[in-house]
Amino acid sequence: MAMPDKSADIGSAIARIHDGASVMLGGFGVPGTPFCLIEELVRQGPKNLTIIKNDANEMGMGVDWLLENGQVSKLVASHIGLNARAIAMMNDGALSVEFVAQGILAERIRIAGAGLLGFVTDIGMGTPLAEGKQQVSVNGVTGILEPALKADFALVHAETADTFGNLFYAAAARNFNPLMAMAAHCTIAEAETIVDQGRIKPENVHTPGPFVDQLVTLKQLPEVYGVVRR
Amino acid sequence: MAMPDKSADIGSAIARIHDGASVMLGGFGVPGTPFCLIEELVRQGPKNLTIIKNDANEMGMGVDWLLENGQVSKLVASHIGLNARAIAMMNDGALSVEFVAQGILAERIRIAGAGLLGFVTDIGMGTPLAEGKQQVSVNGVTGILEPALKADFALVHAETADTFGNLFYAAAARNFNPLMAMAAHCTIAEAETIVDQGRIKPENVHTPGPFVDQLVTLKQLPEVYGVVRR
Amino acid sequence: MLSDARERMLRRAARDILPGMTVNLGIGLPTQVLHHVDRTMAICLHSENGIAGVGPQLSPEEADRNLIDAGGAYVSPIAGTSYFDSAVSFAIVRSGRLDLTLLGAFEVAGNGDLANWIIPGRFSPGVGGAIELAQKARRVGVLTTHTDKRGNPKILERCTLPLTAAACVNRIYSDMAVCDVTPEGLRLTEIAEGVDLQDVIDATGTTLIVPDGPLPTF
Amino acid sequence: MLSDARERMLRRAARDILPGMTVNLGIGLPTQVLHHVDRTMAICLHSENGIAGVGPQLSPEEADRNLIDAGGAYVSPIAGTSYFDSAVSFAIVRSGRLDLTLLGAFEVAGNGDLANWIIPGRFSPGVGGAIELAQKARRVGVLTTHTDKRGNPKILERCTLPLTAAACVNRIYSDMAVCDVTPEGLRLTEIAEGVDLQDVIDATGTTLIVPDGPLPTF
Repeated sequence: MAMPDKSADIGSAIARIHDGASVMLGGFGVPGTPFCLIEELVRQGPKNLTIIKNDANEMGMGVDWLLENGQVSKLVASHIGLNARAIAMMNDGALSVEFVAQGILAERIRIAGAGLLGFVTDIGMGTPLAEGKQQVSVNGVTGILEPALKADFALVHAETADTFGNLFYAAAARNFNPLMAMAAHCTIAEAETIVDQGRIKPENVHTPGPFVDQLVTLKQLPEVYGVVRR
Repeated sequence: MAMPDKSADIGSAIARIHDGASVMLGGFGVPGTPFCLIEELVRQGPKNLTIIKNDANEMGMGVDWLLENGQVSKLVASHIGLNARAIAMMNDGALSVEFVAQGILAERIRIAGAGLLGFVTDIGMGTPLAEGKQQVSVNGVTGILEPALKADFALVHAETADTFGNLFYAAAARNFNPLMAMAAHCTIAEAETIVDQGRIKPENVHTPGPFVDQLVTLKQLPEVYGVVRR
Repeated sequence: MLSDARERMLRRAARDILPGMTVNLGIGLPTQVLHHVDRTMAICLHSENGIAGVGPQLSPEEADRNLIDAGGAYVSPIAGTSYFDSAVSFAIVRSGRLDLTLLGAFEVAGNGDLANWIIPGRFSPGVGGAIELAQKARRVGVLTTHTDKRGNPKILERCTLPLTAAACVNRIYSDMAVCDVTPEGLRLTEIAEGVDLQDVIDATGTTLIVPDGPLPTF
Repeated sequence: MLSDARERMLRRAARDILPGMTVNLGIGLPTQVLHHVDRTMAICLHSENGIAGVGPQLSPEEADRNLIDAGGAYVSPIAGTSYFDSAVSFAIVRSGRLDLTLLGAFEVAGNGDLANWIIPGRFSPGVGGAIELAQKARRVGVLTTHTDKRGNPKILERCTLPLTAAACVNRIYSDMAVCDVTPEGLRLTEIAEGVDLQDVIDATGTTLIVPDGPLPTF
């Protein structure tokens, strides 16, 4: 018995992403950000994208390339404080930004990945983040109804993958990657190392292969993966 | 820097469980069922327990010991088909049984473990499982509001633990264990092997130590862990 | 059901398992479809208790005590297998990653309704994972004898038992025929070799759309 | 704030980190409390980006490029560290597993309200993980100067800025004093050495409950 092979080349994998698509990007700061997939997305240039990512990276890397190239119409994030361009574009009205509390962002993505419609939480009750949101009572406790957050595509970065798309993430590079891999219609993973099926111990798989559609090997790792500018 | 040590002896760990407590039990069939902790729970004998477990095990093992000893007033499960005593007790009215679809049971537990109030799903719409349940509309789609399922205690079984309570589960013995470890006020873990802190690779931890309150070593593994009767 | 009719049904269902698919085979008869699938074909078998890449069954002597499938059988890993918790397992199901599930039935209706978990007053061991498999797999196939042991049809106009899921079934594989649920109604698409068309019609509890011309056999 | 007043405040806050605790230290000043915690004490430091057991900071030269804390500093693992995804990370927070969090403040009120994420029209980089830390940690401590750079009180009757979370703060550590939020109001519990009681009262924008007798100093 054998498992399917999801290997793909980066150009044809990213070519699926169309104007107006919603795209999740893994990563918290540098670790786990799929820079090579983003670079190819810039090269191919689809417009009017909705980008969903914890943060806007820093100037000169990752999400910022897409902002600079004018490809992003909306950004859903928990904070963008390290990217002055993102803040300026938001203040100028050139970029629509939806702020979501970090754990609520994670959970909205995960709930979508779990095939559910939404969840109810007391987080944000009595703060501006509750304004305009539907409230629901569960066993007598009132909370905010947070809808599932799906996307057309998820771009994720793994340290190791097998050809079926089982993914293993290094250290704090896991962050939003496994959640986004579940929540997109099409998940494209880049991996630093791709190994034969059976080389990742079944207990150590972080993202099971059924969630991954396209798998891209990184031939060499550009410097951006190893640099944090401050 | 060092991490706290959660090691405990089985008697004092289980002694916390009082009459009328709700107790989650990990396991799907035999794998992952914390038989030694259940055995101690039978020995100490608290009554009127609400037991939350995927299934009722089979006659002569696990949950069945608690049923036979008259300690269980309510069982929340996805199916009990392999335990004739559980079915008979349910039919006689000696045991109140709440059936929950398996993935919905898993998710209700996980949602509690995530500190949320409930979630909305279209699973079960148009079937008897929707009857009497609150319905909520999310972005125009109507679903069932499923409340979080918490417990006073969770008893889980791990293959390996370090003394901080980081847990690693073998193969299909993972199942409900990591979810229940998150969802209880007090989580008591039994482990086949307890190792020093630092011996489990940080990426390979399935249940992070902050979820575990009491950690019990199994000195020897009774035969029940290795036997499936049919 | 005669043993050869049963094997023929299993073999026919196996032909709809295609390379690249992620598949869940329900407990009982559907699990046995696997014996008729080409072992070199690249597919991913999912089990509700937290396995993607379920390998061949093992005897208790050679088994890993921690590795059973959702039906309780000892199974083995293959190259590429992964294990995960029950929430992730059903995330795979509900988020539409199952290309196909094959399930058993107490009753199945021409509108695709399925009843396979409770017979009020007689049989109610709980719903397990059936609802989510039936409602969320991209394709749902049902394996069933065309009639019950007393000769009454199991394929009905409407189910009389409580539903597992409504309008979920795409295809029915029986010992007598293959039928597809279509917007127009239940369509007969194939007939078992040596079985008479009128016998199929008589054994079916709802109107069958029978195409013109000869029917493919299996 | 004078450097020694700042160190004194950090040292005082560190004294409330007790053996066995799981603790999250907010970005900026709170992170520096760690320098005053006994390194042999068994505690678990949590970081929002998916770490339990955050170890000492590293220089970029010795860093693992995949291991930063939520503030973006390179950190190291220690024996017993685990990594997990962002959903699990906030499950730890929201389910009440954080014994203590220490946070910064733009404003903090006598009723325990905290504002530390947005100054409308001037500063709004997003909320990050602050809301969940503030609302769900079992104990919330705030580290802040008693007044802002222009000498205006930061400890107020009611916050004027949008709230991070309501009624969440248990204790305020400032360069001048330690104050506890109680059902009766804000209670002065300790005073910095060499600071005059009347100066503390004047620098506070809400009524302080001052106990009889001499105040402990820190």
